[in-house]
Amino acid sequence: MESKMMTFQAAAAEGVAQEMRRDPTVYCAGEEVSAHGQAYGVSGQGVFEEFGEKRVRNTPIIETAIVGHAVGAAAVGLRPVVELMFMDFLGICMDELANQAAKMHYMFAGQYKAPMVLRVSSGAVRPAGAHHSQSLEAWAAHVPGLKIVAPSTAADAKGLMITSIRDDNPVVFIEHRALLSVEGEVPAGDYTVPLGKARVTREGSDVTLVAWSAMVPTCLEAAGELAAEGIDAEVIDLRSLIPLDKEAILSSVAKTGKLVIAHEATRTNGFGAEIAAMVADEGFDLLKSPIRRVTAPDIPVPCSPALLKHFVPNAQKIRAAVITIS
Amino acid sequence: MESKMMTFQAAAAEGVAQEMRRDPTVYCAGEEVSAHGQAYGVSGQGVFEEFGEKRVRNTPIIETAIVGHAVGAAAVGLRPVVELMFMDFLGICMDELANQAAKMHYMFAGQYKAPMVLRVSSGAVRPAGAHHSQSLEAWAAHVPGLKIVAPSTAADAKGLMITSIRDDNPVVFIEHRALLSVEGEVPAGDYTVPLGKARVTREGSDVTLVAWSAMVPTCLEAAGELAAEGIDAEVIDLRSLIPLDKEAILSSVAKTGKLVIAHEATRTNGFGAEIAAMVADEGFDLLKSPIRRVTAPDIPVPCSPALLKHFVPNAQKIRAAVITIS
Amino acid sequence: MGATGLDLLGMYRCMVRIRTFEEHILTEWRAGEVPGEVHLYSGEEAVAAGVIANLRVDDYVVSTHRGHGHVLAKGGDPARMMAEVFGRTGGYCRGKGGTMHMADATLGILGTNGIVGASLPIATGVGLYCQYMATDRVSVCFFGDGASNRGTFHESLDLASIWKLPVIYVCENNYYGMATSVEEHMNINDIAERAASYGIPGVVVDGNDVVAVHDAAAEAIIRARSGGGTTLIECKTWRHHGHFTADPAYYRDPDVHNEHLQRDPIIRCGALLLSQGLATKEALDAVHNEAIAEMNAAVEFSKNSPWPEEDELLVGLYAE
Amino acid sequence: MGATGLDLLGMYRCMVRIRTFEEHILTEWRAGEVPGEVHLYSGEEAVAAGVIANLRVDDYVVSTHRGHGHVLAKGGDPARMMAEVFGRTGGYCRGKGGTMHMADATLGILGTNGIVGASLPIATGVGLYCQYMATDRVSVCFFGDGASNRGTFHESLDLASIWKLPVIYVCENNYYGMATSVEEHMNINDIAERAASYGIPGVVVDGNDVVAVHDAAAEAIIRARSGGGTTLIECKTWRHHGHFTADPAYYRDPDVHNEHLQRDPIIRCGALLLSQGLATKEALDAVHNEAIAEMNAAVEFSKNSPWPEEDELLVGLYAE
Ligand SMILES: Cc1ncc(C[n+]2csc(CCOP(=O)(O)OP(=O)(O)O)c2C)c(N)n1
Ligand SMILES: Cc1ncc(C[n+]2csc(CCOP(=O)(O)OP(=O)(O)O)c2C)c(N)n1
Ligand SMILES: [Mg+2]
Ligand SMILES: [Mg+2]
Repeated sequence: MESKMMTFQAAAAEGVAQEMRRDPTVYCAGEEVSAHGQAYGVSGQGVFEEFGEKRVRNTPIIETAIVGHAVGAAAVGLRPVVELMFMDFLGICMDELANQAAKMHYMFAGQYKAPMVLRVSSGAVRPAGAHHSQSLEAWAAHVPGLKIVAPSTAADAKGLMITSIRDDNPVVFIEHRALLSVEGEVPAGDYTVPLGKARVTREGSDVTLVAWSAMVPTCLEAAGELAAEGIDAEVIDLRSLIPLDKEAILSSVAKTGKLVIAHEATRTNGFGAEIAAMVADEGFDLLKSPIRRVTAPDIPVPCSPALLKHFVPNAQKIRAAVITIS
Repeated sequence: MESKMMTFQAAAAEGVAQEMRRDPTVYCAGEEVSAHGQAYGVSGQGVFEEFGEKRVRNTPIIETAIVGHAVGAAAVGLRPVVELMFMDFLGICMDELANQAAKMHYMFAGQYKAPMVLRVSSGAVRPAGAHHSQSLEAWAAHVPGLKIVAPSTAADAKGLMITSIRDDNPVVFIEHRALLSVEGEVPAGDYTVPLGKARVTREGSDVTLVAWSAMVPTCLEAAGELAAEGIDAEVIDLRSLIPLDKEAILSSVAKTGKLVIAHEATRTNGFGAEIAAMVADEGFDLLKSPIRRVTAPDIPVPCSPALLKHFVPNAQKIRAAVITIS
Repeated sequence: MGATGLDLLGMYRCMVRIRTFEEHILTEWRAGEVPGEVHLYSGEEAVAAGVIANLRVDDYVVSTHRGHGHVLAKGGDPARMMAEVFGRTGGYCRGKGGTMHMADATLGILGTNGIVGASLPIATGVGLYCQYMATDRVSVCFFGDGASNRGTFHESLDLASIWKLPVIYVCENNYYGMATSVEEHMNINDIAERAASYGIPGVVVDGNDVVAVHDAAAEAIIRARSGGGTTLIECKTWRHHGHFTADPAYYRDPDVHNEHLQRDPIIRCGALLLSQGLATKEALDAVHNEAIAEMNAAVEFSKNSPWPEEDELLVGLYAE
Repeated sequence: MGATGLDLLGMYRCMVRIRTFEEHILTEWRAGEVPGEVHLYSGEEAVAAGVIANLRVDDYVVSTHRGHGHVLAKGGDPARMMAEVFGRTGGYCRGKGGTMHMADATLGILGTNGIVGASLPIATGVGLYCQYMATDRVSVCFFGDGASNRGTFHESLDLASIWKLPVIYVCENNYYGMATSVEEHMNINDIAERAASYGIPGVVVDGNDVVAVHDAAAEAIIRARSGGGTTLIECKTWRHHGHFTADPAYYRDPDVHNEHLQRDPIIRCGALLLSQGLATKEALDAVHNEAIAEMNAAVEFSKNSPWPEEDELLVGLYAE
């Protein structure tokens, strides 16, 4: 397949644009998604110019109605791709997401569905403080009916975006700000990546590292360091949290017997807990040592860069966790 | 200490009333908390009659402002005890709870604190449908800075309520509707129960059952059945999820080598995941078998009683889970 | 506009069917046949009947916890509605939804809803669909006086007003949200005044007068169909029963309550039909008798409808 | 009420200090000394200065992402503010907060805030405290035009109005929320009109005229202190820079921008002081020079203030 180098951000935008060309019911909405605002939003990127204000809809600062209106539009026939400028604002629209979008299909016995994508930019990158830095995927993971996608590469950003837009269920699509400008080869055309299929990003035999989004490159970095110390780590990029590719995790643990999960979200009840719990149940007999989680500590995200650098898990911390079970 | 039989609901109300007598800065606010509305709310129960509308404040249907105003009032010197009629409405005020109340103390380096109690009624009891039945403690558990209390007895309802009101941090206080009318001996007077101290409700040596709120009596029932089959289960009532009494769990698992966690919340990323993950890390060497979670399935709460009875975990399911590892 | 030219008898029938449906539920609830609580629409029938009389089958309705009237008026099948309330597989959602989660996608009914104020953003998005697809359809959003204080009201009307969406927000002001009176929960008299915050028309109507409701809605709906945008209509009405089936509603002054009962929309409409010679006493009686027969059959159907089995529990979380 | 009897020179000084503080930050930001983005208050000084001139030290202010002006006007220490922006231990929050989370509990400043619209419910609760404790204190809530569309606006004003809380909601309408103009985000001209939805007074003032702002605020604050309840004040103003430091604000028409710059509140106030003989040119120059010296010192302090160490990371999650 033809491909070209592009950034994660451009690749996601290409995915959206392709779907908009293919399907007239796909539209975007959110704060600063239109022409002027692209300096701020994650989306846009040429999309506005091509499609105009009917299909790329700038909204007031009303996260509740951004998500809430999307539920109604999706139920009757549109495919909204709406966005939160920061994932930190999820609490403002959690009712619409959890009580309306996610429940609609089950509760109405299949009469309605909510095919919508909620794009959220996540992560602590530039020092932006406690309200502009969070990774809150765990909240969504505890809501039956949602899907959660968190790509780590440009190609996946495109391929998973297209799949998410075509999915008939509400999808929370997480774009980590540290990844937006990262480049990669991206297949041209109608390129899709299925949800629920993890990728073994690096094969290894001594320990399994499970991650998603920006923690994947961090795990690869850790794996590199570990290799130098003679420890051969396998790195699994989940790509989607819900559906979760249990098989990929369990078969890797079957090989390595050791599991370390890394995420940028705070520790307690982060999605790492679910993975650990799943393996401690379904993969217990495969385990040779304790399951470690490498996460942000249980605090609000501090603003000062001097503190922030200790907040976000890094390769050294992942390496150190692996060492404790090696 | 003197004590008397009273319901869980009356005991919680007694805790609130005692603190209101002791401390004039304690007030209640929420929907239908005043004289007329007590048929609907969990609180009230004679409190309104004693304290009147200044201190028992009826609000419009504005969950965002109920929690949001409490943050401001708490920061400057009051001790709000506010309530959500149903925990299902948490998504409406999640931003206020997570971004404001929980972060205030850390983010402002200790200059402000938010001593407030958010009472929430939880659980699937009467058939009330997908928006009036949920147990969402896991969302709060993923918010650093909150405490989470979930009593299972009348005495704890009072003792933990008093402690929660005196705590200088935001506390989510979960009152399961199935427990409200359950009676128990409740100590009179200034009776407090510390947060972070679990109780071994039943001692046993073969398996550890961990639960909170209405799942505690269900676990006790399961333990009774298991006893008849020669399996001696220990039942731990966490009482508070945050702070979590890790010691109590780990020392029980040290004895039994087996762990089953029961909660009414849906499975994926429920608080059971955190407990399992913690033990699979810190207690791995103690474990003799897989950690099982007995939970509601990952679906919205169905309304029909014919489905509801299969949704809520019961003693049979807990027993069955134990059998798989016995 | 007066009663002439209107299908007044049709609206009368609609109201009688709603009332009869609700009273049957109350009877069954008292007999212990209905699981859980139900929010009855009795007394407010003129709102659903008057507004929805203007709608086509391809228009949309987004409803509330007190939503049976909206569903019936939009064409909902009382047997499937009743069975849903009873928690049976014959119900609209096979019992999964219940009274507060009852939908009919073939009729554009986006469901009753358990979250007060949730109807507003949903209806806004539905309105966007109507406009986006270049249809002349409209989205009608029902909500209560209590709901009008929620943030969703503000954000939805803001969005609909700037996007000029064909949404008619219909506030059913029955003077109470549970036991809390309008005077307690807001500092103004007319919720319709809030339309000014969004630069859209706001209208107050007597919500017990089905003709007045019909006419106000007609104006708004015609405007919306032709690209004229959003309207807020406040219908002042009264619920005959408590907030839900178990509520004795002691908090309402009995004198005030009785006064309001005098304005029963069905009685008023009946009197108008007779006085204008649009129907005979016998015709009206027939409407009642037919409704009773229909709702008896719905109860019968519901009681005989099977309970869902355990194997349905996990069906349908995701759309495939 | 005119300029007489007012501490006009004091307000002038307040505005100049804010402007100088912000411009110093911009300079340092361009030099790469400031981590992250900053939302500058330059151009909007008359709002903070005019409103807060009416406050006592025991009154409260709840601020926004664009909050340095509010903090300084309420008495905040520019050195500790600046150090917070720089992420140093000398900052108000030892660097943990940053520009959007800067508070001074001793001065009743409840913090700048990263969530647009979050100030409104918080200020409402603070107002409840003032009333509950039977004080004559007031709670002043700042928020932007963009924030006025959020649900928190609606719910907060509803609650404050029915409880008659001593809260003054001050909308800083700078015609934009980021790149989105007021015309795009709402369907009315004056945000103050929204006061009618809550039965409270709503006032529009020229937010570049410090005297007008002062007088409107004085009236509202005196009323609030004496139990007269809540007011909404809309101050029309203009931000001189982009939304935040990195924003070139190309979306604004340069002509319109220049027109607005002519209404610079500091220049206007200076002219008034001179024309009324309340200050000499030298006195005004001295104000500027003092402000520059003060802010130079704040920058110096911040650069020399130590970075927080790793062992501070986990300190202070809970109040003990
Ligand atoms: C968000 C939310 N808050 C609270 C409730 C509980 N509740 C159900 S109905 C109701 C009163 C609604 O009042 P109103 O909007 O006037 O509608 P009415 O019942 O009078 O028809 C309340 C508080 C709820 N279901 N949802
Ligand atoms: C809830 C929320 N949504 C979005 C943002 C991102 N954001 C920060 S400032 C801003 C614009 C605010 O506009 P306005 O209220 O007019 O204040 P101004 O910046 O003009 O002072 C936005 C959208 C945010 N911080 N919080
Ligand atoms: Mg009502
Ligand atoms: Mg603005």
